[in-house]
Amino acid sequence: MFDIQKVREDFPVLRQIINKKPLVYLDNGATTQKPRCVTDVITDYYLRKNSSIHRGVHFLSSQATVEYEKARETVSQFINAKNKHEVIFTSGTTGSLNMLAFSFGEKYIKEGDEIILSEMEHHANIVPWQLLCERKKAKLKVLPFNDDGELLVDQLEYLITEKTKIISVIHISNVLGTINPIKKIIEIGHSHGIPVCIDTAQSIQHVPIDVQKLDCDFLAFSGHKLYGPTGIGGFYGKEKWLEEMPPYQGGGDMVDEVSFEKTTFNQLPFKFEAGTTNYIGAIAMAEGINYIQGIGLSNIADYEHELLEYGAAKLKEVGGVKIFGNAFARTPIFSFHIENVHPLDTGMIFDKMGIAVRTGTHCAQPIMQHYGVDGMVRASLSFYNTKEEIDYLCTGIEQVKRMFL
Amino acid sequence: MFDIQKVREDFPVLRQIINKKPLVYLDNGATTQKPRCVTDVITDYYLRKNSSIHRGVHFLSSQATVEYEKARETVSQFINAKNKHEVIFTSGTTGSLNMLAFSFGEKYIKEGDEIILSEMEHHANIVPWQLLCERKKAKLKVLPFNDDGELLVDQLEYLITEKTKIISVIHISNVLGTINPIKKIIEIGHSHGIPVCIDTAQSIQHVPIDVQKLDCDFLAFSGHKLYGPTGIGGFYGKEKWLEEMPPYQGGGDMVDEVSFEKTTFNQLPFKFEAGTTNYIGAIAMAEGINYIQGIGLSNIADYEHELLEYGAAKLKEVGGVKIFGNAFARTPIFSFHIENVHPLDTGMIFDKMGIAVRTGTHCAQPIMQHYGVDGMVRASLSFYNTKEEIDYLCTGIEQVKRMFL
Amino acid sequence: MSTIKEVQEDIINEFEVFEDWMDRYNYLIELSNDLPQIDTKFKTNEYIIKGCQSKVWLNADYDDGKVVYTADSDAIITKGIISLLIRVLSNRSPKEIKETDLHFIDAIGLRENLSPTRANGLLAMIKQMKLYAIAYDVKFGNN
Amino acid sequence: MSTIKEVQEDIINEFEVFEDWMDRYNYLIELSNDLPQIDTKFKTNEYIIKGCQSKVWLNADYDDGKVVYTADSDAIITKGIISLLIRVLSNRSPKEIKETDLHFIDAIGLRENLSPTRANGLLAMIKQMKLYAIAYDVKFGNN
Ligand SMILES: Cc1ncc(COP(=O)(O)O)c(C=O)c1O
Ligand SMILES: Cc1ncc(COP(=O)(O)O)c(C=O)c1O
Repeated sequence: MFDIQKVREDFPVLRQIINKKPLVYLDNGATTQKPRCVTDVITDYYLRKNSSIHRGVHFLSSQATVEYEKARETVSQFINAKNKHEVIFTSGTTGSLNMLAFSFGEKYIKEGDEIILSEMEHHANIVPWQLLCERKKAKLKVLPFNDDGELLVDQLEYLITEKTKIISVIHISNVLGTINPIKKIIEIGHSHGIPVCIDTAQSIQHVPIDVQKLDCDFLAFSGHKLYGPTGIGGFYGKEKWLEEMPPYQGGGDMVDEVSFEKTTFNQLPFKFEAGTTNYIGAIAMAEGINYIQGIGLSNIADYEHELLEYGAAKLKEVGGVKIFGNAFARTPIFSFHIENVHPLDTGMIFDKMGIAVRTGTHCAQPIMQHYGVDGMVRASLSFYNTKEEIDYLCTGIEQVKRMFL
Repeated sequence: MFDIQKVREDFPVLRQIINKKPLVYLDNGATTQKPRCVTDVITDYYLRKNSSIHRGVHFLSSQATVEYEKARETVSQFINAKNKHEVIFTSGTTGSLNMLAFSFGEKYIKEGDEIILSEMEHHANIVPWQLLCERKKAKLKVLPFNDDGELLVDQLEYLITEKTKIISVIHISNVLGTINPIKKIIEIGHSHGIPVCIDTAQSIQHVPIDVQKLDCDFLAFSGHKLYGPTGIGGFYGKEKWLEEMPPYQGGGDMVDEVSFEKTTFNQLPFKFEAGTTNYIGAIAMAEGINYIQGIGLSNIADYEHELLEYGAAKLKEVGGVKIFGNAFARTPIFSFHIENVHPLDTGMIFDKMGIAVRTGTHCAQPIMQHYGVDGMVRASLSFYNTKEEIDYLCTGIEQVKRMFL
Repeated sequence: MSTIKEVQEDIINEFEVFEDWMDRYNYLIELSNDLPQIDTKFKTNEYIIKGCQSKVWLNADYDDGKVVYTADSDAIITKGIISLLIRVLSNRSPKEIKETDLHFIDAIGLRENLSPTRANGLLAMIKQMKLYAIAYDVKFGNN
Repeated sequence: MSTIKEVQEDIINEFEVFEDWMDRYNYLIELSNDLPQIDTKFKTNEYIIKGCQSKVWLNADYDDGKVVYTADSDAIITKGIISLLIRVLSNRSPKEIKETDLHFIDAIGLRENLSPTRANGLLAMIKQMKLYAIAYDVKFGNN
């Protein structure tokens, strides 16, 4: 086990006072806070080492290039990629999924083809595919979930046809906390020769991921949800796909030779990294990864599971709270309604108590449609949260009930 | 005039010792260094205020949203946009130009249509259009430049046909330093009803830009070349175009309503900002803009012009140096050969003397082809550089000549 | 009837007694009950003002030189604030409404609730109220 | 003839006398003249090893159980380093070449010149030299 008080000291923002109350930050699904080591790296880079990468001959440039490639190595080892060049730096999960939809789509999707998503997807894993489908006259098919928030994986076999070209599913739901059986989904996909992408925006920071064991074809995540900076993210793709797929964006560094008549492209991973990349973002994201690896992903998963069990029990106890999702395997993300209270009212009262939660549709309107609601209140926890904070959340709920009911 | 020594104190990296020599940083075309106020903002945000934007109801989220929109306001005023929502935050110039090529292309480019670029473009303003042309079976046409590095603007009239749909040109050449007559190019384009995009990656930090006076239709730039962080940039588009153009990337926040059947998009500027944007990057970039506005863009332009004149005279004096480009209007970017010495050899010797220059093709292979060379040595200056540094560059050149000739 | 200025002062005075946010919000919850109920026939998409998260319905009638607003919302605190806005602006001439500076909002600390970054649609609501006033002014005003 | 190990020690000793980088580079420039000239017929695209910025041409012949390298480059310092590499590896058996650890590179401070982030193609050159050795070993070796 790790020392929660010591861990909290690494995150100065957790000591903030909001509306005269100590901040209780339960909005980790939106973005995680940063340990000081991450900002130290950023400052150190900008003030002592900054220089554009791209194989420059001068010392600073060379040093930055080495550090950037070390960051790629860190990510590669973190997800256990077979090859370092299967890791592409992007602007975030949204950037990664758009790149995939475009490049995979350009190469493999034709009129009438089908793409399978789940009903549980974040908009980032819906809209890029919709835009693709519109361009190519292809079709989306949707794997549903039950009211407990569990994907009906058995139905996948029935959704798959000869026209199915790719399956893209969320690993952990940003609304319901469900840990989806991606290994099984990947196996089913592969048994039909269909590649599978997983959106790990909400999982990579909570559970260990091994792309070789999972055998997933693609994977996407965001640095800012992984205790790293904004504007950086990762994309993993098996070499065999990345070699075949055309580039997404054009610009410096992703090319080999350029003339107005004919341009040839650089090798992996550079083919997919056009222009000046967010190299300091990548280096700082790697520091965030090192930080949580220092704590240990399985220690994190264990402690967060404790928070899940504690929180689920407490929220049941408090009464008058409807929790959405009750999957067997899940993480401490609690989306709920205080019965007969608008989520916005709940959120506003919480705010004045120092509790930061998110309210609304959480970029997952199909989930809202599933449950027939306009929005939900979401408390999403991280390893730096405490049981006392869950207790205080319950105090907040009692307060809201007193005021509105 | 401003106090150069005081200015240099704002940039701690300039005091670095490289290979036992004081750093002489002449690689500003690749990326600029950051004043301490920029990293202060970044650290302050991450350690005290970090929270995802998107209209959250809690205090930190609301505060971050306000600051992010203030950053948009800062950029908008900096370029004098008519409407704040004409400013879109992107990952950089490359991201901006890819967005334009895709979204404009989807809407307006059909088989046989033509796009005019100049021979002087950076790859970021070539490859996205080539990728588009390949997809749409459209055609690139190229406005040439003369050996002094001046665009042959008179030929533009002859290149334009009824099929010309857009003109995209570089404002200041990252290789030759040429300040192109974009106002004239825009006027010619408009006289034929053709919109014009300008790549201001190398100009926005050096000369004042007023999009309303210029009447340009689109504009692209990078934060990291504007004394701000990596992973952030800007795109300006006239409202009338942005309203018509389809979104580029899909994801959270750029949508209004999402269902698997039908998705509608958010209004400007959000339609073009999918997912979690680099909000801290945007806020820090705005700080960089505030910093240079504090010094004054015209003070900067004046001082840099002094550096240009001093440098051009000195490099002529030193002898045996061939400078590429000699346009009437230009900025202190010196691309050169020491005669009979490979640019790589020059760069390596410079490096050991603490001089950081770039060597190679500078992501502008068509310029290399124009002059029939494989690469050039480039010294690109900023307002924190000094005449003494130019003198030291000349000492470096003498050293190289002694060693290789 | 009090002037707009007087009503705003009244509201400011009423809020002055509240020391903390919970009391202010409690008062807004109370006020939400005072909101002149909008006719259900106006609770349609046509009359909706969309915030990100709460819905606000607004109608405005013109009666004897005055604009009369009715409204509703599915969120209670939003409704309380609307009820304040209506108390200040309803039953006024278009000209008064157009020209009013709603300084009470700032004074009672609700500015942030009205910021464009918030999710409740209140800013759009004020805009719409003023638009109604402008429209009626054009239609019936004598300028 | 000295062993690979001995040649590497020799080089390290030669470089030890240089206190600063300019002297080392001056020596490399001198050494660039010693580079066994590649036959012009091999200075074609087929024999080129592309760095980002400098070109390197490499050929390898097999002569009496030994691999004999010739090379050239358009950049002088690169050429100097190649000349060191050839001094160490040329005229050796394929097996020796395959197994050699080129520790002298580190010892004389040239490692950074060989990093994949550098623009001179030297790393690819070493790889290619070893590949030639492997190929000749397969073709003529007795294992
Ligand atoms: C003129 C010009 N355009 C575009 C770019 C690309 O900018 P970035 O790499 O920041 O996307 C650069 C910088 O390399 C440039 O100098
Ligand atoms: C499951 C999931 N996918 C995708 C995203 C999009 O990530 P980003 O906004 O960082 O691109 C998020 C976060 O909002 C998410 O939770």
